[in-house]
Amino acid sequence: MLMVFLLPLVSCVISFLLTDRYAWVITLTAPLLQLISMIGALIVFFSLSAEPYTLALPWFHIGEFIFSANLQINAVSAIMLVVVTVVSFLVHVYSTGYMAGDENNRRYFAMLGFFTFSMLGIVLADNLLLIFVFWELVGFSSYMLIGHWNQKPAAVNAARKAFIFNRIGDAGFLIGLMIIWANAGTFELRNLLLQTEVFSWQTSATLCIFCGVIGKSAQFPLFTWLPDAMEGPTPVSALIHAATMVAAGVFLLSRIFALYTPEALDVVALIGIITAVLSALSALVQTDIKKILAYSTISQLGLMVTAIGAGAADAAMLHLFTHAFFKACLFLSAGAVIHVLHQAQQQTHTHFDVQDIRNLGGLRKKLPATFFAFALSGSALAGIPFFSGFVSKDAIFTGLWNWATMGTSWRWIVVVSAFLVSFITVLYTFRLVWFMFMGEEKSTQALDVTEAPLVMRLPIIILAVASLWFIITINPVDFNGWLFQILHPGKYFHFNLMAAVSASWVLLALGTAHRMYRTGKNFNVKIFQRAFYLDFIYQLLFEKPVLALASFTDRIDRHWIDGVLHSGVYAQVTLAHIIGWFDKWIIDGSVNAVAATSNGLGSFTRSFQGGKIQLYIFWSIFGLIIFLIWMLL
Amino acid sequence: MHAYLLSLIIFTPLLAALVALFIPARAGRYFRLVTLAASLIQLAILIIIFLQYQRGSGAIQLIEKQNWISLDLGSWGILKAEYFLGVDGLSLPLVALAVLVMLIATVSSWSIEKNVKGYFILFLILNCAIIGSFVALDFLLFYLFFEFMLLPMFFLIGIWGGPRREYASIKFFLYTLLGSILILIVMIGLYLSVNDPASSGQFVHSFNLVTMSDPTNFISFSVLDPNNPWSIGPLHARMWAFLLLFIGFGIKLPMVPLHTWLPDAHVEAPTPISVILAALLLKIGGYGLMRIAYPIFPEAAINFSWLVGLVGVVSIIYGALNAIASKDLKRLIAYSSVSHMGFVLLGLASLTTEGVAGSVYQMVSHGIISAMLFLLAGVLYDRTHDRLITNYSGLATKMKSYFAFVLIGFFASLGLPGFSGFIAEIMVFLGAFKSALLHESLAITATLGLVLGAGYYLWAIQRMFFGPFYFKGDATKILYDLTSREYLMLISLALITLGFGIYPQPLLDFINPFARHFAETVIATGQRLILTP
Amino acid sequence: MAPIDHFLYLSAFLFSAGIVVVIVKRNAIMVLLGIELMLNAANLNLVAFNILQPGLFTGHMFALFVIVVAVCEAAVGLAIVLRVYQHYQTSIPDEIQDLKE
Amino acid sequence: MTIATFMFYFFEVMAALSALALIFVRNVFYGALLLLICLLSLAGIYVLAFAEFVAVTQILIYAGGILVVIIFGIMLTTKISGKPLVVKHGNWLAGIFAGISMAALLMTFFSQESFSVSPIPPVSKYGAIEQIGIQLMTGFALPFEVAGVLLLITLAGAAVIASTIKSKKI
Repeated sequence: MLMVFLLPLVSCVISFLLTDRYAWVITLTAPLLQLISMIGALIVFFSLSAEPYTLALPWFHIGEFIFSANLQINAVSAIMLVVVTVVSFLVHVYSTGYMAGDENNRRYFAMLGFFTFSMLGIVLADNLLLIFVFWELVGFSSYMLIGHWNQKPAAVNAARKAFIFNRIGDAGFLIGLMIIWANAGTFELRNLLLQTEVFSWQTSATLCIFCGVIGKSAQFPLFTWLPDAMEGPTPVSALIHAATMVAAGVFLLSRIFALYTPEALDVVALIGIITAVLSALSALVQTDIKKILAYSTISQLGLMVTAIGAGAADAAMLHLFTHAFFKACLFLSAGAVIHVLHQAQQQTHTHFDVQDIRNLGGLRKKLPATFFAFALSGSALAGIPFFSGFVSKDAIFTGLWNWATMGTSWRWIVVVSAFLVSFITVLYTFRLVWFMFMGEEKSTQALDVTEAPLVMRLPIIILAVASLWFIITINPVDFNGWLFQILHPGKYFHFNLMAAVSASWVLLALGTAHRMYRTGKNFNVKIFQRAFYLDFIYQLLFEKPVLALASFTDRIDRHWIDGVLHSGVYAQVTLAHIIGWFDKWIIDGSVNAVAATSNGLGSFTRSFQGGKIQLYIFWSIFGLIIFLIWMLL
Repeated sequence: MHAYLLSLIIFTPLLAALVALFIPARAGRYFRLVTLAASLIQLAILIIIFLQYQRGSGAIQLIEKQNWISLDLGSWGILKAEYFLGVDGLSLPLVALAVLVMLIATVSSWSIEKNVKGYFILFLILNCAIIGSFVALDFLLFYLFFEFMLLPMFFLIGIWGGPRREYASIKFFLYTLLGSILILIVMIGLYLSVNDPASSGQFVHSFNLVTMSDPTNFISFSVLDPNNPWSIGPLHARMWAFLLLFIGFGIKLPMVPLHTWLPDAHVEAPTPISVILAALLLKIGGYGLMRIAYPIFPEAAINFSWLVGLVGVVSIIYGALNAIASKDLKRLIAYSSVSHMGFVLLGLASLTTEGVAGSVYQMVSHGIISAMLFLLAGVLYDRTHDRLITNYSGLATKMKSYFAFVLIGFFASLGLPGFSGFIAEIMVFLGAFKSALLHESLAITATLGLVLGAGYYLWAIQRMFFGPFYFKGDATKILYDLTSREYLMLISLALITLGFGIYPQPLLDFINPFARHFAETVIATGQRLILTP
Repeated sequence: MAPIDHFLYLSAFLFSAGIVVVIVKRNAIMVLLGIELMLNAANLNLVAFNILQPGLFTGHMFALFVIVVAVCEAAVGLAIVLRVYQHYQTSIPDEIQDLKE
Repeated sequence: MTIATFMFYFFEVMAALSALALIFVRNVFYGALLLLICLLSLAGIYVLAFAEFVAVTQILIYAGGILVVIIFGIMLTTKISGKPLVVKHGNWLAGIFAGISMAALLMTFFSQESFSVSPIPPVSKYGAIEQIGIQLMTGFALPFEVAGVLLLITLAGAAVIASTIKSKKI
């Protein structure tokens, strides 16, 4: 297990230490190490026993408080382990093709390895503080990878935005940690999760940790960084911003699910559904391929979070699992399209935005394999029956239904919204497929487009296959398959009606979509396109005030504090000048007057003094006499 | 042999300065070698000290105690000052830090060209004074070293500094002098109030800090006697004394709003001096609070912990905001120092084991990280003599390994896990939130500092290192990548901060007993004093 | 035996006369003579006070030493005078003004 | 009036008169002779004051030594200039003022004090001169030695100063 954990780090270190001359070595070592790591993860997964396996590692202690670096593998983390290593391996392989010829290859692979390592750290850690450590580290590697093409201002901005948004969430996480530390006195998840009694502030603690999730998993209101993060290389988007890192929030929620109080869960569910709806609407009108995918990711994550809020953590994990594969596949195939179009563009020196779906169309003839993979994974995203997405969404809907039947009426709004999201998902997925692959070729007509190289095609195909239903269950309409059994041993409530309703709902949506796009209709709602002006609001509410405040404090420093200091010094200097003047004219003046007097006196006495020994004697005797008279008196 | 280890480590540089005094000024190269040799000898002594030191105990070790001044003042009692040295879990890490940073700064001083002799002699004196003030346990001796530090620093900034060096050095001097005066007042008060318990009959006024820390040693009805009923204005004299010490050391720390000397001094000082200033001089403030203000006035410390904590939080956020606004790289780093030293105050105010340990850890960690940051700023300044952030762009492509170290430095400073700053900050946060003395909102507000920290560092990286390459300054300057000397310094610092960030236990082994003992004693003594008015 | 007052008055007179001589005479040798006179006045006092303490000879001793010092002074003084005279061709102190400033 | 008293007054008057004359006399040579008279009268007074040894010393050294030296000096300077040394007087006012006031002051002092003779008569098996000798060798040995050294130095110094090395300017 430790091997699985550390190999990506080894890959990172190798990449970091090698010189540029041997950069090609990395393209071999990095995927190879990931492969070994993946095999290890699969072995761990299949040898999983009911009891969580813990690897005790000491870390440090302060006073009597011990912070351990324990690693633990249980059902949830084992699944996550597989997801991370598999997707990471495939992305590594894919990247060797996608990033071929990039001059900063070394840094890229180093960060990719580092990311995988830290992501595995989140998965395995059995200590909240340790999770936080890796939580921040994935943020760092995400920053580095988004900003990989650091000549591009947009990429750099996006990287910074991503990191800062994550930081805001992490600050919340940190507050949660503080509350837990102050009230529960331990970070060991084993102890925390086992304790039955509620400690004080528990709701706020869990909500604060949820803040971290909001940041990392791009939930409302901090989700706008994720679409921007698409400025990074596409494999990175696939790995980090679709399959693993953003799912870490969901993972964390289900990992510490036992800590959440009902009130906290309600908040979680609400945030989740708001995110899901808003981002689904935004996805509907975007024109950039990757942004559509990004918003769809946010929306799916929102659904997962909602599921957790509804108490169906296992369903959320199931969806996470399936989503990781099909979304990675979507991204990778979109990346493949972008990659080949770019290369074709460079050959013919034409220029247009290859990521804009309005420029694309009819690519299914030129890129059949990619189209195939994209269609498969797109169907999974849309939740069409016989695909993995359908099954896991089914699980979520079931969970939501159960939850809604148990509680108050507002929960039905959540359920309805979830169905709405599912409907919109079909719409935008179909829109994407339609615009890219169907219809007539638009700007790409003149280009000589060939399929992407094998190293890129292979991962896409594998992932596309993995988005079929059988990877999680035998029965395509019953989510209660072998994977779900691991997550939730025992019989689970399930009713077939839900599957039927869901299936017909999706098909209805499909029909709508078909009608809509065949006629060439396109949504163009400004508020959706700008993601509800959230960025604008942030700028207005936070960025500008902070900058204003900063320049204000700067002014305080320079003008007020230094001003006081300066005026103090000036006052002193002025005083010194006054004293100087006083010295010069009054004191020196009087001294001068005395001097002048004595000068007169002197020149008078000079006549009988200078150099005349006898007068010296006289004066000394005169002095003596005066002294004696004074004595006498 | 081991009885004189501390004296040796203090006076080795002074000896070297003496040697340097006799080298003719023309022989420029030898001054560096002498200084380097002194630093290496100190390092060797430091290793011996570490071997001799017993980690488990929180007690003061390697004590050296000699009578220094013993003046019979008749009815005034006896003035007694001792040559009293010792290290504990607080001072040993700081001494180690000092030796290390001095070594780095020596190497970094290699490029000094102007009046080499004077520079290195002042440098060695500074070295002596800094280490001396970390190990002195007699107030008078401490104060002596503390003041001794001021003058070399003044000249080092004022002569070898940048264009506005006179202004900066005078500002530095005025501020620190003000602080010193406040400390002096308290010192005199303490001197009048403390009686050596070993004395018989006649009062023996001692400067011994250990003696001062025990409230039973105060003479009845003296100024700072905890039991005397008088108050000066609204507060008891001891409260005033604590506040004076707090301001005095706070200027050094620096705390908002007494921090404005720092950016100027940093900006104008030559690189090695900036390194020393940030890495060591600021620590003396924190060290003084922990060594003097807190143990001697525990009840005042408890009483004012809200103030200390508040000033800490204000420093954190205010420093970060100012860093956002600053356009000068060194200024930015200087303000980040203000922000980071706020954590020291916050942790100290919490008076919990975690908080205090975090404070000490933060001092060490900030010492290393800020040394690194200033070296990085110095690298750029060496090349172009231009520190304006907006004058650079796209350096990442031009100076690759420099960029790598900047990333390490900046991210270490903004508290990325895996670097020592993170451990320190998290401990401070945990302690501050848990503490019964501080309101929870303080710790919560302080987390804003983390966000802002990310903001200014990333913004600076973005502006300077990303985008297309250009340099707006003097076009004749060549931006070449790191030289091997710079590489050596930076990589050693980076490895240290990484090591302490990933596995903090070795350092915590030293700090733990101290932090625990400190927090417990201050709370216990303070509460006893509060309860028995 | 005459009362001791006589000695004292005499010595006072001699001393004053010495002073006048020293101040008034414009010749270095005369100044020396005046000084001798003053020394003798002091000597006279010493001797006179010794009368008051019969059996002790401290006053005499001092007188003797004063005489010795006077000898020295006279010898050196005269030597200087001669030398100065050779140099300046005068022995009038006021004309020797190199001491001024 | 006993002969001793008479002698005392006589010597007293002689000394006073010669001192007074010294003030007015203009010729240096006469001045030296007047001083000789004064010194000799003082020696007489010393004898009357039971200070025989001091008196003898006075005559030997002052009258026989110092004055001879002074007269030599006078003669030497006269020889250089070639005409008798006639002294001008200056600062009359200052001199008279200082002299009179000094005399007045001292006399006032003396008149205010009354000195009385110690009642214990001299009981000694040695004579006065013997006593002085013993004292010089015992109690005053150090001053005695110092005086000797002083004399030696003076001798050398005077010789050096007075020696006529023309090339050297003072």
